[in-house]
Amino acid sequence: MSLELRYFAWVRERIGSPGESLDVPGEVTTVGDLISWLANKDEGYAAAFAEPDIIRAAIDHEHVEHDAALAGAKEVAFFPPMTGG
Amino acid sequence: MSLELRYFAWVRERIGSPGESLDVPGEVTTVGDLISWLANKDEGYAAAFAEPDIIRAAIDHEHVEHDAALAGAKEVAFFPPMTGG
Amino acid sequence: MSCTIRIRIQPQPFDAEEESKQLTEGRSDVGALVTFTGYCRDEGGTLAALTLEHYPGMAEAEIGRIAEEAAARWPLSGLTAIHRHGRIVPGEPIVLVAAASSHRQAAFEAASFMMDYLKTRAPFWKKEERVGDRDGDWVRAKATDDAAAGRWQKP
Amino acid sequence: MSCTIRIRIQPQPFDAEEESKQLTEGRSDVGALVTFTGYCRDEGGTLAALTLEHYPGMAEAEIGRIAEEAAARWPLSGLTAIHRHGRIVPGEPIVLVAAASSHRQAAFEAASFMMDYLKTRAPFWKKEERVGDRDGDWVRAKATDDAAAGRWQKP
Repeated sequence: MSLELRYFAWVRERIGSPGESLDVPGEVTTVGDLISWLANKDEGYAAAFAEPDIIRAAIDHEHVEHDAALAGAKEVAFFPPMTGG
Repeated sequence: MSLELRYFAWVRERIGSPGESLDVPGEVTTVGDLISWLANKDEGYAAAFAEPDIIRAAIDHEHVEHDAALAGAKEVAFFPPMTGG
Repeated sequence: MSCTIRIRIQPQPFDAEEESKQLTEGRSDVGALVTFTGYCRDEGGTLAALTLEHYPGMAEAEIGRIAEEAAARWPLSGLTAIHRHGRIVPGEPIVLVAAASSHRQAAFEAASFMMDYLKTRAPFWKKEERVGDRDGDWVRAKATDDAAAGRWQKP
Repeated sequence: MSCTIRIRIQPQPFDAEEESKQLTEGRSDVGALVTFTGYCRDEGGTLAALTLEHYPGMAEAEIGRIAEEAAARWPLSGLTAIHRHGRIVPGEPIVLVAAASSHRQAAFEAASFMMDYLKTRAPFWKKEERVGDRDGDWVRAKATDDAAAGRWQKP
């Protein structure tokens, strides 16, 4: 599956990139699977996803939980809890 | 006892005056006594104080209940429930 | 936190932007400003104007007491209340409350408290002027306004 | 009541007075306008600036969803939300919410709801720039903000 990934705030800083296009293997079916898979890519990803419970995710501009399915997703974003307002 | 009386809104309209200086007899010791005494003055006062329970009162610019003592009061005001804001 | 309280009772319109500036300009400790502006509505085209009568002297004193209470209950840096009197036509502003604080919840609650108490304790009375009939009624106090003010009473 | 929703995400400052006018000018059915302006504080002189990062596209979409929810819950005639991004120094405004309604409680609650949800759901992140140390930390989300947003959840 081909996905556009977007990273924000310290997730972006630790990965060292604002985003990328990636082909993810078929066994990666949920947001949580994707986090685990990314965390194994290198030290930067490992640092970004060291505490997966606090990572927020969005699929195609909508907040989702970690158990959300990736099927049909075009853009998946990962970021820390929001601090706007 | 000599008092400055002030009337507002429909209390003023029914009495036909924005206020007056009055000498009230010694047996009139509370705001409630004053309302009863005024209500007997003429038809206008009677109409103004026909429903004494809904009349609000202030002594020297502070809200008071009907059982408030008049002792020491300079200015006593009567008016309907407020509708500002 | 010391709170600067400004109270004005006046017939003329007010400038909400200018009042907001007085609460925030030149300072960097204010995190939140909440303003409330109350307008005269035309009630579906039936209302020509409102005439607001007030009790001079007591109006300033009572709104001052309400503002002091708000400043004691919430950490405010500034609190402004302006209430107009006289004849006001639909679309015109009647009342302004502005509350500045370092915290948003304090600013929201203080402004809401001010309005609930202004409605039920400030000595103002509205008389309606109906379209095509210059002799209108006095506005009746609403039980919902008393209930709104009751929310703030401490147990 | 049909509610006109205006959402803007922009780096430049906004004009709260102009936004208020858009919600009230030329209409006589608006009884209440509540505005909230959130400012950058200097935190006792220790903060030099905040840099706000956002997720373009999602920021507009998410704030739009929050506004639609507010318009569904309260009888509003207009609801405006403006959120800045980029570098903002103490004393400058960051966010504006303005809610217009015929009823004051609706305007207060809708504006307060908008702010609680903007804080916890709009995709913005603040990075601090400390005085004398250009490498600051990312602001941490507050549990009190989550609790504030939780107030609005229906049972």
